[in-house]
Amino acid sequence: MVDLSVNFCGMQMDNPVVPASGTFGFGKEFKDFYDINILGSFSFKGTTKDARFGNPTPRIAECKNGMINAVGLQNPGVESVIKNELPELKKFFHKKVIANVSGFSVEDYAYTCALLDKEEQVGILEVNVSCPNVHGGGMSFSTDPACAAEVTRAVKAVTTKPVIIKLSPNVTDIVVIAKACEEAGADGICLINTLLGMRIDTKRRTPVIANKMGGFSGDAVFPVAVRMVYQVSKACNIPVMGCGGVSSAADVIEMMMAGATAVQVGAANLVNPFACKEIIEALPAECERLGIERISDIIGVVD
Amino acid sequence: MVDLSVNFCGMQMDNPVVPASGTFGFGKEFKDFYDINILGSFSFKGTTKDARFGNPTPRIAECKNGMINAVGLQNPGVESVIKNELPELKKFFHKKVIANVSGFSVEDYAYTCALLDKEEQVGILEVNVSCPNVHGGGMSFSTDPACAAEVTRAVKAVTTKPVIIKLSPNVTDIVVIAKACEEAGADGICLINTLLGMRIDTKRRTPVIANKMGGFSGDAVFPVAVRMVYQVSKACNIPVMGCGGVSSAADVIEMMMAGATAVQVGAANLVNPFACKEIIEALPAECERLGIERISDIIGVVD
Amino acid sequence: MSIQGIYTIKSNCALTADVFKMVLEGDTSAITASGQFINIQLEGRFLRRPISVCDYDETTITIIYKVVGEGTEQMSALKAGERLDCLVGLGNGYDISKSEKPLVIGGGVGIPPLYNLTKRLIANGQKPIVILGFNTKSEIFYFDEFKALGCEIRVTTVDGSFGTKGFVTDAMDSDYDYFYTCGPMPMFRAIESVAKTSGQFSFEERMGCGFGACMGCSCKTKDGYKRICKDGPVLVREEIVW
Amino acid sequence: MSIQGIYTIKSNCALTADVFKMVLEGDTSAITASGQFINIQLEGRFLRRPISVCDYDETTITIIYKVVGEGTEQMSALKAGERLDCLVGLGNGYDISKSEKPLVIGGGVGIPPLYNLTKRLIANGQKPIVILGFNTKSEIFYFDEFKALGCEIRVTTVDGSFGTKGFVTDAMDSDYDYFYTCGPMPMFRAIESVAKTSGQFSFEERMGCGFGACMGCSCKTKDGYKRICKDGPVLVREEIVW
Ligand SMILES: Cc1cc2nc3c(=O)[nH]c(=O)nc-3n(C[C@H](O)[C@H](O)[C@H](O)COP(=O)(O)OP(=O)(O)OC[C@H]3O[C@@H](n4cnc5c(N)ncnc54)[C@H](O)[C@@H]3O)c2cc1C
Ligand SMILES: Cc1cc2nc3c(=O)[nH]c(=O)nc-3n(C[C@H](O)[C@H](O)[C@H](O)COP(=O)(O)OP(=O)(O)OC[C@H]3O[C@@H](n4cnc5c(N)ncnc54)[C@H](O)[C@@H]3O)c2cc1C
Ligand SMILES: Cc1cc2nc3c(=O)[nH]c(=O)nc-3n(C[C@H](O)[C@H](O)[C@H](O)COP(=O)(O)O)c2cc1C
Ligand SMILES: Cc1cc2nc3c(=O)[nH]c(=O)nc-3n(C[C@H](O)[C@H](O)[C@H](O)COP(=O)(O)O)c2cc1C
Ligand code: FES
Ligand code: FES
Repeated sequence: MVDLSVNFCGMQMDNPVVPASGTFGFGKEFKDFYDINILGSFSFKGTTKDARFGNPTPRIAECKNGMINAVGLQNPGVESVIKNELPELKKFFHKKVIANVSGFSVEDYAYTCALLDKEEQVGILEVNVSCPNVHGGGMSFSTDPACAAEVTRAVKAVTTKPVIIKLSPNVTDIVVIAKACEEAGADGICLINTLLGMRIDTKRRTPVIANKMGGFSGDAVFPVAVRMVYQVSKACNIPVMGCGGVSSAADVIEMMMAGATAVQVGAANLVNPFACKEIIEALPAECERLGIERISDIIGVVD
Repeated sequence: MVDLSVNFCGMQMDNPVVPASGTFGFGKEFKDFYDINILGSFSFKGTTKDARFGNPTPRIAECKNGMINAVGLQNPGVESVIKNELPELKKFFHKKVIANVSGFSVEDYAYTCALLDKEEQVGILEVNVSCPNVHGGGMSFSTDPACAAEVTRAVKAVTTKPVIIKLSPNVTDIVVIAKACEEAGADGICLINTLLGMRIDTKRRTPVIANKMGGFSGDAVFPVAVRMVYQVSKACNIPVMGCGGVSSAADVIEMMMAGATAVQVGAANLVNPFACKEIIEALPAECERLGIERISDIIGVVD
Repeated sequence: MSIQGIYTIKSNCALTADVFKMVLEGDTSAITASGQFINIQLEGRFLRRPISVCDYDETTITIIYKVVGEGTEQMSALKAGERLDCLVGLGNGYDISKSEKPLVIGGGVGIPPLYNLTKRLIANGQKPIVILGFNTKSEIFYFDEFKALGCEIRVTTVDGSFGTKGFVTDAMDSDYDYFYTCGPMPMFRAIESVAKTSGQFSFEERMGCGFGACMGCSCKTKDGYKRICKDGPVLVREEIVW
Repeated sequence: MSIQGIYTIKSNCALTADVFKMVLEGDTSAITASGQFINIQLEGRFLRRPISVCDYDETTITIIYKVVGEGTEQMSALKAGERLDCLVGLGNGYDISKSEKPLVIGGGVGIPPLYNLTKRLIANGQKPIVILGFNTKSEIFYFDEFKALGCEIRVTTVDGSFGTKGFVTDAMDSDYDYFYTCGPMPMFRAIESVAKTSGQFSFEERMGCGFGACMGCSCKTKDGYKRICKDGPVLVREEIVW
């Protein structure tokens, strides 16, 4: 029997498979397809201080082996998440959930995290810093080590739960950003968020997406994600949650060998609602094929 | 009859299709498959001051919809290119070629470009700044606007031929780098070079590539390339040579609508040696389907 | 509750130059209302393709689709016996409890879901009048099938080559107490400007998932945001923000 | 000069638990020497798979391949009648002008190209002795086929379950004036350390193109760098840098 369990930032998980934020809603849509308690955990939809409608539609474009989304953080706001979504979730999900938090100022992040800190269902706060900083000329918090560190410190100050910072891959040097977060007290790093991409509707001669550009993810981005997981896990001493283009048990193992302690699955859930279930079911055989007895043994095994 | 001709930096081309550097050698290997004079032009293998063997093997890893290479600029050196490759090329290619130049110091670039400047077969100098700067702690010239500008100026000073700077996509803000090159006198911009990626051989628990990481290209990177071509062509006043993940006539048109004046095809040539021929043959019908009479009309047509 | 399943193609044939009809065999138990859709996985395409259920019975689903891009092109080349992974029973569908003598108004490839709807309205004792709008005679499909349902059918063509010349709105001058429609946005706007009653519109949007998870297809309504794929595709006239 | 063509699978069957033989039909005019290879495009895989020509005639190519990963797994499931896009006639192949009484030494799936080589040597009046190395009896393939060529065949197995117990080098004690080999690197190193004559080694490397364009497969030799796919896969003992 292969042991699939991992411990991520003190959170004991039955397996390393975690649906990624924005691709799993608050779990509701998936519980009709399968019992989502089989998951390691899941990261819920990016939550902000205030409710947001997000960007105009079309928000989705197809790519070869991937997709672009420009949802723009549509969510009901943290108060509603706590009042409506979490109690609803409790009915069918009995594990700790990962709370994905977004914001447009350092205060936003701190406000939202302080509220979620009180929720016993929340196991980890996952802070998505790939958002434009309205006080920083719209530049994303994730592109500047000082900004990312500032968010990290502000969040750490308001919670006792583990805080992981979710980084954008659209940067020159991912290691510098990750290290700045580590030094600012982050308990872990999650990466990657989406690559900035664009598709054009050549019949209409317009961008496919109303917002013009959007976040590119899915199978296609896997090699970039593996590379960044590798770089960051070698450079930092805090655990890494790998994410980006994962759609099979083999991908999960590759990402873990690169340095990930747990692995998120994003776009694959949208195309195949059973993606995570199938991955979890396939993991034991895949581990056996590769001579892996405890999956935690392979974390960062590649030099 | 659809008019496929474009004028790139003063170089009149029968069509916008240009095999990308490193995927077409010096043309020899392809002339056995088809008459390469049908091409708009082609960009020859990255040439450096001195001969280079490149990186240890394995240098190639397969990805879903793409590949990683870590060839490491293997080439016979500029003197040998001028003495052996160009005369050989003259026998079967009767158009101007694009000379792709790499270097590890500003002097390297200037030296190589000064020699190639004298070659009447060379139509355009394409300066690949995605190389580590040995005097800059190994940081790539392409990640710092000042470095990229310095290379641009040094090259412009030694040639009267058009100079285009080929940029790396592994940066936080591609527009800043492109504008720095424009201000330094670049006549055009070529993008994108490869994304930094990695694959792991899970059986051996080692990176697939001896060099660990390498340049990821092919179909998968297309949305990132389209986005950067769009951003740079909107921000700059010099023409853009689009590159990255192009494998069909539809891709060429999409890249041109995004802002490219000509379009390079890289990895696709390796998988299908007839890729560029097939694209050129398919372009007229694809243009007709989209109501395009002159392909140059669609350059940057998307707002 | 929607399901995922493997469906076998029973037939796939052209109705017009670019509109095809495909019959799929498999579990149809998840379909509960007219106007719902299925989301089809195609070999080599990342996202699924949403297509309305035109009709269904215990074991088959009929869809009608127009070739507009690479995915539908690929679908048109599929052969009987091939198998497709589909999500089935998606969306809310039309609520038919609201009318006695409704107009059913379809334009182009918005027409397919209205076939099962009309059938159901008639079975329910309602008296629908069906208006089908096309560009030209050669693009007409499913006229005989609607005819066979036994209700009044009016056809409009933009060029007048068949039926009333003009738009569907040129055939709306009757007594009706409600309407159900599906078709392109310009048609919706025209209907909105002339319709005298309440009614239901079925919308399209680019989708990431089709089952409510990604927020890719949201639209603003007077009752807050809704997901076209899950809370729609059918919206009631009164809630729509034009 | 290599060509690209569409080849039809005539047969594809298992020789051992994980070694398969496939016969392809199509234009073989580009094959000029034993030891050349073909590069096969597989549905859904980005890069082609290089596989040595085991044998060929005017209209068919025989290849023998081991299932080691996703691509070869996929190949093993292909059926007669299916078609494959292949680049054919790649690489230099063995130069057989150098010997009268050579050893032909193969290990595992390095053996296939040696079949056509042995045939050609015999046809040319040379007197090869063939040494085939396997791990164990159940992994042996093509023994009878080599036998049928009419030359001396020696088999070694690591566990001694068939033929000589040990490695190919344990069967090399004869008179020979040259050798030709293909197989894994440890075998090459062993041969290099005991061989008494000149000879040719056929190498493997991960390839981007297979026809000399990408420099993905370069190796250093005493005569400068060479591309395994174009200037190789066969290198002469004297030029190899170990
Ligand atoms: C709820 C719903 C029901 C539909 N029912 C039908 C039907 O019964 N018959 C029919 O012919 N068409 C229907 N459509 C439209 C159909 O989904 C598109 O024509 C189809 O997805 C186009 O795919 P393609 O690969 O040919 O086009 P491409 O342009 O190559 O597709 C690229 C991407 O854009 C998406 N896309 C393109 N056009 C549309 C569109 N109009 N709506 C949503 N996504 C789109 C595709 O799904 C794909 O993800 C429906 C759409 C929705 C949302
Ligand atoms: C010139 C040459 C001749 C060959 N002849 C034969 C033969 O006759 N019979 C046989 O069984 N095998 C042969 N091989 C090895 C064969 O190419 C690989 O076993 C095969 O490519 C593995 O593909 P895969 O998809 O199953 O493995 P994967 O590991 O899934 O493949 C991933 C990538 O790595 C490449 N790759 C993996 N292993 C090798 C390898 N050993 N050599 C080169 N590329 C590799 C694949 O081509 C692919 O690009 C030859 C290799 C070369 C270079
Ligand atoms: C539709 C969609 C919505 C997303 N929303 C969020 C979000 O709210 N917060 C967040 O941190 N990441 C969000 N992401 C990014 C994913 O969580 C993930 O980091 C990214 O998609 C890469 O993984 P993948 O390639 O498996 O999709 C979203 C991705 C998609 C496709
Ligand atoms: C094998 C290989 C070698 C390359 N060598 C060079 C090079 O020498 N100089 C250069 O500027 N770009 C080089 N590139 C990058 C390509 O020219 C191109 O920018 C990149 O591959 C993206 O295009 P693609 O997705 O079409 O491959 C190389 C790419 C590949 C795949
Ligand atoms: S398409 Fe994903 S929520 Fe509607
Ligand atoms: S594989 Fe491309 S040069 Fe050998």
